[in-house]
Amino acid sequence: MKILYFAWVREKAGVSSEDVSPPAEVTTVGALMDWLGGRGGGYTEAFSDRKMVRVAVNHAHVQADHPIAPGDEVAFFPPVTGG
Amino acid sequence: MKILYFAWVREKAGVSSEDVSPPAEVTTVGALMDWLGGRGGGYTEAFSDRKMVRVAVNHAHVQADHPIAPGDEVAFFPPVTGG
Amino acid sequence: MAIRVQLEDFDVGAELERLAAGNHGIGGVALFVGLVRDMAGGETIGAMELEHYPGMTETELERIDAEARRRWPLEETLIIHRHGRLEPGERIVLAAAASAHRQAAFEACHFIMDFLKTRAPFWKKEETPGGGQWVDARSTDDTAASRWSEKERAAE
Amino acid sequence: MAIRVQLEDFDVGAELERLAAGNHGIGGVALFVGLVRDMAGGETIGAMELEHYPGMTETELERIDAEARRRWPLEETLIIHRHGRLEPGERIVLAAAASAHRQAAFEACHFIMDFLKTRAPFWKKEETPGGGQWVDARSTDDTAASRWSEKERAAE
Repeated sequence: MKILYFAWVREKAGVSSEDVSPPAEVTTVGALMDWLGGRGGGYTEAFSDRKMVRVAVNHAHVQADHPIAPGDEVAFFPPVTGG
Repeated sequence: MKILYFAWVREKAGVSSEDVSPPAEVTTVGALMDWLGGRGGGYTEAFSDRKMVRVAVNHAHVQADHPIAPGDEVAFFPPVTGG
Repeated sequence: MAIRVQLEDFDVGAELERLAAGNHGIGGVALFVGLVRDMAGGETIGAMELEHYPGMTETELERIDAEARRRWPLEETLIIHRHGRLEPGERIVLAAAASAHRQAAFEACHFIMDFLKTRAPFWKKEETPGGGQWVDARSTDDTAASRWSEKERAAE
Repeated sequence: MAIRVQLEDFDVGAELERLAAGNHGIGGVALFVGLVRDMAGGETIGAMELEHYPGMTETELERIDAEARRRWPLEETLIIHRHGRLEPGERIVLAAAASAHRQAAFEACHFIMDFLKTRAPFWKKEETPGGGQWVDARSTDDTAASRWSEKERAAE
């Protein structure tokens, strides 16, 4: 599973992308955030204020209850500020 | 008093502008329309459907009860269709 | 806050450049460009003749512009309207409103166009296969203009 | 119906020309151009860095564009959004909607910008005297976007 980070979520996590293999019980975006943030350091900081982190799965905005599968591309980022 | 005609009001009247000296009792735009239209021919035709004729006095849109004075510039035209 | 009534075409890119030049308080510019269509009411239009009332046209456009600037916090505005003979595809009008924020720019530009349509003394005569025909004013234009006065009343 | 995400600047006049070329069914084009301001929240901005999510950005802009075309009778649409480093006065974004009638063009262009602001994956980092600062999302942008869904509900 490919994980991408953008803007200050990227800066806090300290990486812009990584390949991960979460355990089988991690089946939703919310559970993935718990698992990724549980690794400590910058990851914990990146997910500390969950309300400020938005998620996209395979290029589509989703909510925390959205299911995830091994081949997915999951991105974490702050609310968007383009335009 | 200078009178201007535009678009189909001009075409019906047969002139684009004229200088007129209406009698003293013609003190409003409505009375002026009666007097101008009362001259017959194209003038009568131009003012035959009064609801379709708009008026400006000295470059400002006005209604039929608007007062007029000798030095005024009075224009008659259909509803505008610019833009 | 420029008003121009002219026979010649205009360059939208150059006008936008000039409008925003040196003013870094502008966050957004809303523009509207009106073009001559080749069909109207099922009839083919070969060209159109735009008649106007010199003097009053400028005065009325300045009134509309001043009203827009009174209602919204605008950095810059521009209205250019052509007259004379125009063929399908040609530009007729440009309205632009620049503001720090996009909502003000959008609303002001829309307001200017709605009022221009119902108040600026221009008349279109279309050349159709059946001869020249004066364009009828559309009641939807009155409706469009009236919604701005409703907004004002609601805000009082 | 073109979407472009690019580092380079764009030429608004040329884009408009291309958009309307040969389509004489277009009566009006509404455009919005977003520019970099030199002040935000009382702080001086030296420049801004626009980060984006390649791949998703294009997909999301296409979704917004498709939704605009579903809601309004549009002849043409165009969205160009830059990324990278931009200085005050530089163009960030262009949204354009062309239609037979101006109301559809205005509303569609406004809709595209409101949704772009809340859904397209771009993030601005401003260079201020105190260092780089990520721009906070504005709640007024959510409000602006939500009014379009209210309209839809009211129409049902």
